[in-house]
Parts: sequence; structure tokens; C-alpha cells
Amino acid sequence: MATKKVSINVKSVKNDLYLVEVFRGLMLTLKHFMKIGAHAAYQAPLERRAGKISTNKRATIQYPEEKWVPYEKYRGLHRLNKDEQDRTKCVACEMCSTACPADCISIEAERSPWADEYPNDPKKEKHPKKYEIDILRCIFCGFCEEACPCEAIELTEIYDFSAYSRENAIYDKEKLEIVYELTKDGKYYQEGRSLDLEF
Amino acid sequence: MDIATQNLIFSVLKVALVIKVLLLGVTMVILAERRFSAFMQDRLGPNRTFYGGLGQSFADGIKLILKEDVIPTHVDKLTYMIAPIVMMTPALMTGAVIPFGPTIPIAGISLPFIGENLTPLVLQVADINVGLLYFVAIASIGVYGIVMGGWAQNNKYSLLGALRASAQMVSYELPMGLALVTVVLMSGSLSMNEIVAHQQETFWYVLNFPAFMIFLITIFAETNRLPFDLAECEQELVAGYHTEYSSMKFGMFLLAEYGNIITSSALVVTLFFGGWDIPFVDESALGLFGVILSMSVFGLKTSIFIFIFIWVRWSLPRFRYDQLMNVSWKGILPLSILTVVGTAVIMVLLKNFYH
Amino acid sequence: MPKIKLDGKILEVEAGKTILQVAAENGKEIPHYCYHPKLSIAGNCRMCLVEVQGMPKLQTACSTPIGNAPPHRKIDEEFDMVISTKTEEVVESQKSIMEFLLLNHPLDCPVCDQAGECKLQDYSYDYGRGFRRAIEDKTPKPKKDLGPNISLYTQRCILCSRCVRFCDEIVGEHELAIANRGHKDEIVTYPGKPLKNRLSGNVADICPVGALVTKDFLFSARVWNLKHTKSVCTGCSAGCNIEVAHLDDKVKRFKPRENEEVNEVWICDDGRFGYHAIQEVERVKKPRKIDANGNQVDTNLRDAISEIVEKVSQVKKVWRAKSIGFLGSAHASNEENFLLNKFANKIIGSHNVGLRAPEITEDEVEFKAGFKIYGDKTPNRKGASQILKAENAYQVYNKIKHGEIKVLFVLGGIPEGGFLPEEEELFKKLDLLVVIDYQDSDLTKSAHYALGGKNYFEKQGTFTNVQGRVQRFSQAVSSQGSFLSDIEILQELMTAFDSHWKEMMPSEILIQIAKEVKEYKGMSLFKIGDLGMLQPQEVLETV
Amino acid sequence: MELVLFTIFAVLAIASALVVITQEKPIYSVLSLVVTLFSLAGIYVLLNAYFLAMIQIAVYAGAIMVLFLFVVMLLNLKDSYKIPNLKKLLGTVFGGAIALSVIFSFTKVGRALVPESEMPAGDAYNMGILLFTDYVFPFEIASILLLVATIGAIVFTKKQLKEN
Repeated sequence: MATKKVSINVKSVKNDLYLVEVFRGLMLTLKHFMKIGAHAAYQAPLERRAGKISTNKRATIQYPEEKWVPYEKYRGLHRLNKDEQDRTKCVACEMCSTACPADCISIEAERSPWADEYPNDPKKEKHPKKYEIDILRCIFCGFCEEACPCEAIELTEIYDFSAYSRENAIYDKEKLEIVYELTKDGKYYQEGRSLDLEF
Repeated sequence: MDIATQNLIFSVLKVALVIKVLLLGVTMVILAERRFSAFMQDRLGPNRTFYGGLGQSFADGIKLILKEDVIPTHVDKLTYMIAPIVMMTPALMTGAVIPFGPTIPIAGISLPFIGENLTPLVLQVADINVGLLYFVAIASIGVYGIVMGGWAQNNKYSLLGALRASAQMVSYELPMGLALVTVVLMSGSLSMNEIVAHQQETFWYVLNFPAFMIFLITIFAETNRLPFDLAECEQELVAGYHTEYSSMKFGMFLLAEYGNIITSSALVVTLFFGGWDIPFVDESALGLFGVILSMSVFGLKTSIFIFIFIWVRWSLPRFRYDQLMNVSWKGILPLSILTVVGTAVIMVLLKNFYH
Repeated sequence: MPKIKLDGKILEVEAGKTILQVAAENGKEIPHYCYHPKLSIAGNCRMCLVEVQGMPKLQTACSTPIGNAPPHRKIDEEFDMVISTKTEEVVESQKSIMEFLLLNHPLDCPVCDQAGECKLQDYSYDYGRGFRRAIEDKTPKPKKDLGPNISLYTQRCILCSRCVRFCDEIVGEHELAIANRGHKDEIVTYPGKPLKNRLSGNVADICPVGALVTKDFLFSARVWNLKHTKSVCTGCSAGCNIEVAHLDDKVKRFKPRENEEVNEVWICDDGRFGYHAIQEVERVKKPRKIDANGNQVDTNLRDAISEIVEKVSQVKKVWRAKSIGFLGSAHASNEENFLLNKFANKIIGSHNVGLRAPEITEDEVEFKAGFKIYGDKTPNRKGASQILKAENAYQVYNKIKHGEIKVLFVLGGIPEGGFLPEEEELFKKLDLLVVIDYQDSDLTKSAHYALGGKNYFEKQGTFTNVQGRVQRFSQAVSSQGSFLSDIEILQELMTAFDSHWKEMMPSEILIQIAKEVKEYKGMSLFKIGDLGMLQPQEVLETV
Repeated sequence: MELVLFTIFAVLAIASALVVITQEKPIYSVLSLVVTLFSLAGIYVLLNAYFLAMIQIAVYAGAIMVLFLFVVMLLNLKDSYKIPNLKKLLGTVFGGAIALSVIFSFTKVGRALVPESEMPAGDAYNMGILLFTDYVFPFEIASILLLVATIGAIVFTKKQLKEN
């Protein structure tokens, strides 16, 4: 956006009088007041009664009923992806926690239960015993996503998550996999799903 | 029952009514301010709590009361504690001299519990003969709350806010006084009731437009509202004189601010817009209905001015401090002196013309 | 002395040294896999190829010795050899070698435990091509168990044969070999003879890639997260130098630290995996006592100490100071033993000081290359006996048996502690038994006061090994919970008995030892350094 | 009723006046003085002198004391501020003189000197009449005095500005 240059003629009778400009300013705000006020007073209740979402795009999004759908590359809550056999893709390489500038990921590895099925594939041998993201420390930079060699951790579009305690704000493997189930088709907000992780 | 007791009962009732209306009004004005400002900025404002946000102010009030009352260690305890009270009291006291309706002719009518009425009921808490001066006096002490609060917090921003507030109030009291002098010149009385009556008989004093404008501007300054809210400007002084107040003490500052707005609006209406007067209508002929109508009209007029207060706040930027002083001493003060002189001349001419 | 030119740098070096050694001594890195300073030269990885002027082909730096040239063959009439390590040809060769090595190497760095300390990774980054040209599939090779401690990821192996040579030359057991040919080459053990010599853990250390791994460390941490603390192995009286690798206050593994005089670069498996015995033991979490009803109850140090002081002074009034005995420990550091000795001699005034140490039951084991595992399984028998001036505990035991000692203070620290033989019966005769030991055992359970303490990873101090070398160990992890170290507990006790006692740090105690014990003359933590300090020989001989 | 109110106002006035001179913190002194002025205004109201009461509050409490407070706050006087002895002496002498004259006014002789008032005091209309008829000269003199003071203040500040 280019800067718009406005020339102000400081010395003019109109500016000296001041009240003229004051009046113009007042009229401008009054115009907006009338427009939105009328909408909020008449149209919005009617729409709400009819179960519709407000049509006035200039006004605030009516959050709990109406949710903003983030753009494609939005970085929200994390998820831990699974493969076709419903096993976690993560191999506990700790690349994400190494890349993490906020140091919010902590991982403990172990031998995976399905390691014996793949004697020649070391990549299937390891999986995380513990995978925890401290959401309170996370800065949603997406470095973990970049660092992950097996596309296991990903940032989703979910932005409305909260917790009533610090313990609940630590997302462990189960929670992150629930997030995966909710968001794998990318229609979390379109389908009006909600995340209930207070367990 | 004798007159004194009856007067006492009626006075108590009227005081209760005025305070009730003021406090309830404050919550409504706060809500109005928030919603209207939202509309002006293409937002919606608080619209969740109880029927389109009507309960928002009450919810906020409950929150403020329940919040922990933090008293910082470095404050001057005594002044810190009484400052909000000193701030709030004048805001409520001003309401005492504003007539909010015509006199109800109930003398001789028997009422339950009270018995036969001995005097007509004046819809004004105290009909004192120096009502206008009373307003000036009370309005001028409102600054103590700000000054004490600002000084007590032992915080340089608060102190600066307090200093600004006091200088501003002293500066703007002069033109306000002079604007009131024009009213006195026109009405020939200091009593609010008589001012209203005089307007009813002759004309609304808003016809003396310069005096009205001066009074309106100075009243903005007196209530510390934008564009004159230098005492509490957030960007420079981190909320100025109430920086370190929390809980209901902060709530009292808030109450005082909005209480001032209501009483000031009512005063503007009383002094320049005929108070409860409905133009071209003879209220006394309508009986009790006329009384109710007049009171409603008074409320309506006051509401319009409250809206103007809000409207101006969300439209205009804040003055710089030197601009503020310039406007007062170099602009409004000479203008108000001119207005007084002009009004006096016109009044004399009119008097000669009539006689 | 041959005069050579190494990448334009003129050097005069000893004849017979290899180019790789000379380059390393002069701060020039030549990449290599199969070469290991302690092993014979194989020259099979071809990574160290350098250009030597006058030679028709590139030469392996690891196996080409520096020699004198006859006068008419001297280059520029003065240099015996002119070596370049950075020519186009060398670089191209390094790239090709890397490509060959990585031809069948899986790209599983994320799951490989070597990642972070892997030569293949480092050299691939520094000298490699950076991409793969081969389109053929990699030859799959299985993961194998070589023995109780070691696993082999065959596909990661680059066949440098370091492990094979280690078993042949250092251990002398010949357990590993390379089988098959070409791309089917792999490391194998002989049928029915798994890799289970007592040094087997070292093959994981010397493996330049992630092929040989210890089962113990597998998947337990990523190496770049580990913190390393220099320490000394407590497994036997050899006092092998180690690095304790720890993460989040948990010891994850031991790695040998180079000390030519003690352990060269090796460490035995007993020591390597010995940290479990120390770390995973039941702890005395709080000072405990046996109350009037004979039950063990938790108490706090302040109360326990004041009660001990009261009881000891009662006994002392009746039976004199000689009725109080002290047992130092061969598992306790010099500083702790010194403090105990001070406590006995200076503060209580008793000379009944003994050294509590398990009997030597094993024989010394010496391997082919001279690495020894000692039978004495205590880290500090020598130091403790020098400081306590006592070889064993029999004198004290006898006095207990005859009822002359009523009160006994015991320093613990012996792994899988508890009573030594005959102690259990003996200690029942005591009126008061005070034990300072971090681990919970029969001994601490029967002690009237068990005061807790810290293990080796949580405290610092010095040990004297069997050679008379004083070596220091440092605090690696912080203790889980609020433990006081043995030194602090001892000094609390001493202060309680004698308020004039000035509390000292371990480093100050060592300086005090240096002043009072002649074997330690002139020693301090700083002077001991990372490699330890041998006690002066003439002093030892006079002892 | 009136007596009760009078007692309250009088006690408040005296007590706060005492606080004014005993309080070490200057800001408390100023605030106590404000309370005194208010109490006096209350007493004026009891005397039916509404106009005077309001003027008292508006001018003294509302304007002059605010300026006092302003100055005290800006100077930020420390608690340890010591009053010089000469000032103390002068204060005692003049204060004593005023006290004596007040006591004297209660005596028979004193009361005889005060003329009986005929007017309802404090009415704005009557006061205006008086000011612009009987007392017009003192009134104008006072206003000229104020004018001179104002001009003097301006001259002083202007001079300082020039020097700077």
C-alpha cells in the first residue's frame, strides 16, 4: 500500500475556525453510527432470530456462532500425523525439539511395538514414548514443522484452544493425535467442529 | 403532620430518587458509551450480557466490587483512600439543584401514610436561591479528588495528571462562570427553578448561542472528557490520576466521571434548553400527565446531550496541553467576556424596549 | 630429519611417522574412517587419500610413512616429500569415496543414535557431494544382535573394520570378522561365539558410524542434547577416566576419556554400564532414626544431629572418647575420609579409625594390549588407607567385639551396600550406630541414625587409584530432592560437636589434605587437572 | 437541629484548623484548610448566608486552595521543613492579636461596637445592591488592586522570559 499524501493548508480561515472541521468529523462518526447502529438495532436481531449469521461484513465477527476460517498457511495448534496403518509417523528424532526456539517440545523415545514387522527398516523401529508440547511456551513459529523429516508434526488452523490449568495446556501424544483426527481433512472450521481436550 | 416533617419525607424521597437515577444512569451511560463508540468504529460493542448487552455494566460493576482491592505500598494511605470519595461526592451532589419536572399541584390532596398534603411538590431536591452558584462551587471542588488521588499514588504520571487536571479546571472555570453570568443576566436570578420558569415565559437561552457554546465547551473541560481529557490520557500518562487504583476505588472514579456527564447534561438542558419545558405546550393544563410528559422530555433532552458527550469523545482527537491553555485563555475567555458585555447590552436594550 | 611440505607449509618431521599423524599434529584434518591411533593400520576406507608429488596415484595418508629421499630425488632440491591435501584430484576422490560409502547407507539419521557424533554425517557435509546419483535400490541388510551388549545395524556399516581389529588386537578374542564379498559384505560373529568379551562396549565407541550401538544407550537420548562431565569410573581401583553424559539430571551413558597413563581410550563393560547400579538404587531420602519403639521414622538432620550429640556426650562421659569408633570407606572420596579422620582425632579425640572395604575376591584380568581390569573393586582403597592410616577395619571390629567401642560412625558408599561379612552380628552390640550412606540397605535400616548422602554423580571429590594417581571427579547431575552431600553432613556433625569447626568446600579440604598428608603434598584440584596427578614416587617408596 | 449542625461545623472547623498548623506534611495542612473552609461555609449556610457560603467554596476552596495545593505538590516540600524562629515569633504575635480581638468582640464593650444589622444577610440581590451603592468605592478600589496585581504578575513573567 502506498502512502497517501495529504496536504494540509495550516493557515486558512476554515482551519482557524476549527469548529467547521470539528463539525465535519462529528458528521463522519455520526454516519458510521447510524449505519452500524441501525444494523445492530434492527437487522441483526432479525437475522439472529432467523438463525442466520450476520450479513454485515464490516462489523465484528460474532465469535461463538460465527468463526473466522483461517487462511491456508495459518499456524495454529499442532497435530501429530499418523500413517495409513494408524500408527504415528513420528520417529522421535527430536529434530523438532532441537529446532524449537522456545524449547517447548519434550520427547522420550522407545522401541516401537511394530519394530519386529520391519527387520530391515530402522525408520520403523523408533517411536515416541512421550511427546509433549507446552503450548504456553510455544510461539507458533512452525520451525518444528520445517524440521520434521517425516512430516509427523504439523501446525493446524485451530486457533481457539485454551485450558483451565497449566497441566491441560501441555499437549501430549493422545491430544495431538485427537487434533489430527479433527483436522486431517482440513475442514475443522467449515464443519463447525470443536476441540474438547479438558480431560 | 406538619410541614417540616412532610418536607423532610419528600426531601428524603427525592434524594433517593435522584441518586438512584444517577447511579442507574451511570451504568446505562457507560454501556451507551461502549456500544455507540463501537458503532462509530464499525464494531458492535458488548452485545452478549443480557438482552443485547444491557447487563454489561452491571456485570462489570460486580466484577469491580469483587476484585481484590490492591493498595500499593508506596502510596499515601489516607489521601489514597478518600480521593475516590472526594471525586464521587460532588458528582452526585450537583444533582441536588436541578429541577427535573414541574411542580406537582398536590396541596390539599390526601396521600397514604402522609396524610393531607400541605405544600405543592417541587420536583427538585433543594430549591435554593443560589442554585447556580451552588453548581459552580460544587463543580470546582471535584478537582480535589483528582489532585489528591494523583498525589497520593506517589507516581510521577499520576502527579502530572493531577497537575494538569487542576490547571485545566481552574482555567476553564473562569469562562464557565462568565457563561453562567449571561444566564443570570437573562434570567435575573440564581435559582434554577426561576431560570426554568423564566425560559418558559420568554425564550430558551440557547438563543444566546455564544454563551451556550462557551458553556458547552467548558463543561467538557470540567468533566475531563475528550477532547480535554489531558488528566488521564492513556498514551502519555498511563491513565493519569487513576493509574494505581483498582477494584471499586477505580470504579468510583468511573462513576464520578459518568455521574458528572449526566449532571452536566442535565445542567445544560436546564440552563439553555428550558429544563423540563415543552415548547408551545402548556404543561399545567395537562395535569399529572403533563408532569410525566415534562419529566420524560427532560430525560430526553438530557439523553441527547449525553449522546453529544459520547459522540464528541469518539470523534475528536485530544488537545495538546499548550493548545488547551491557548484555547482557554486566548480564545474562550475573551470571547466569554464579550458575550457577557453583549448580553448585558442587549438585555438593557430589550428592557428599555419593553418599558 | 626429512623436510617436507604439507599444503605449502614447510615442516621438519621425524621419519617413520605417517602423513595422517603429521597432519594431525600440525592442525590439518585429513578425513579418515578406518584409521584409529590405537589400532593397526588397515587402509581400507580410502578416505584419507592425499596427493604426494612424484607418486603416480593418490596415497593413503594413514599408511604412507614420511621418509628421507635420496639427494637426487629431492623435490626442489630440498624437500623429501611434498604433500597436498586439497588439490582438485583429492577433493574429487573424497567426493567419490563418500558417494561409494553412502551407496548402501540408509538415510535414517533421524532414528540413528550416532547422529550428532557421526563421522559419516560430518564428512558428508564437509567433503561429500550433497546428493545421490545412484538410482538403484540400496541393498537391504538386517539388524543383528552381536552379543549381550552390542547390536549391529548392518546396513549402516561402512566396513572400516575398526571393530574387527579391536577384538583381534586389544582384546585378543577374535570374535568379529567380515564375511561375504562386494556389496554383501557384513560384520559377523563366529557361530556360537557371540561378542561378549569384557571390553565389548568399546566397539560402539570406535565405530565411526551408527552401525555398532550399545543396547543400553539405544534410543535413550539424542547425543547433541547430552551434557558431559569429566569424571572417574568407580568400578574398580584402576580409576578409568570417563565422561559422564547426562540429560535432565539423569546419567545416560559413560564414555571413556583419553588418559594414556590410566586407561588409554578404553573402558571395560563393568564400568561402562556400572552407572545403573549407582543411579537406580533405593535412596535414603530423608535422615532416619530408630525411635524408642524400635520403628524406623523419618526425621530431619538438625534433630538427628542434636540427638546424636547428646547420646555421644553421655557415652563419652562414662566410657571416655576411646569408646567411640569410626569407619571410613574405600568407596568414599579422600575428602570424606579426611573429614572423618579429623572428626575422630580432633573433635572426639578417639583413635579408633578403621577402613571399611570389601575383601578382594577377583583376580586381575589383563588383555592382549595391556588393558587391565583390577580385582579390587573399590575406587579409593589406596587413598582411604593413606588418609585414615588404617589398612582395614579389624582393629575396630575387635574392639566392638570386646565391648570397648559403644558408638560407631560409618561412611558407606559401597555399591549394593549393606553389611560386610560378620558386621551384622557385631553392630548389634553397639549403643549407637550412625551411618552416612546414600543407598538404602540392611546397614542403613539397622542403623540408629541413617543420615543419607549423595552418590558420585551428585558430588565432587578425588580418588586415588591403584597406581597412586590422584584423580578428581566433578558433580554431573543435581540430586533429585534436597540431599546434603556426605561432606556437608559430616561437617554439620562436626560443627554440632565443636562450634569452632570452620566448614570447608571439597577443594579447600583437598588443600588441607595436601598440608597434612605427605603423599598428597602440593596437590590441589587445579594442579590435579583432568588427567590426575601421580603421588611423588620417593614418598611412596618410603611408606 | 441548628445547634447540632452548628456544633458539628464548629468543631470540624476548629479541629481541622488545628491540624493545619500542627500537621508536618504540607499537603495535609492544605487539605485540612479546605475542610476548615467548608465548615465555615456550612456555618454561613446556617446563618442563611447562602451566597457567601457558595462564594466561599467556589473562590477559596475551589480556586485558591487548588493553587496552594498545586504549589505544595510542585515544590514537594520535605517533612523536615523547619520554620525559622522569626516567622514563629511573628506568627505568634499576629495570631495572638487576632485571637484577642475575637475574644474582645464577645465582651460587652466589644459587642457594643458592632452595629445592629438590619438586612437579611447573604442574599445575592441585597449584597449586590450594597456593593454597587454604599460600598462602590471600596469595591472598585479592590478591583483596581486586583488588576494591578494581575498586570504586575504578567510584567514579572514577561521580564523573566526576556532574560532567558
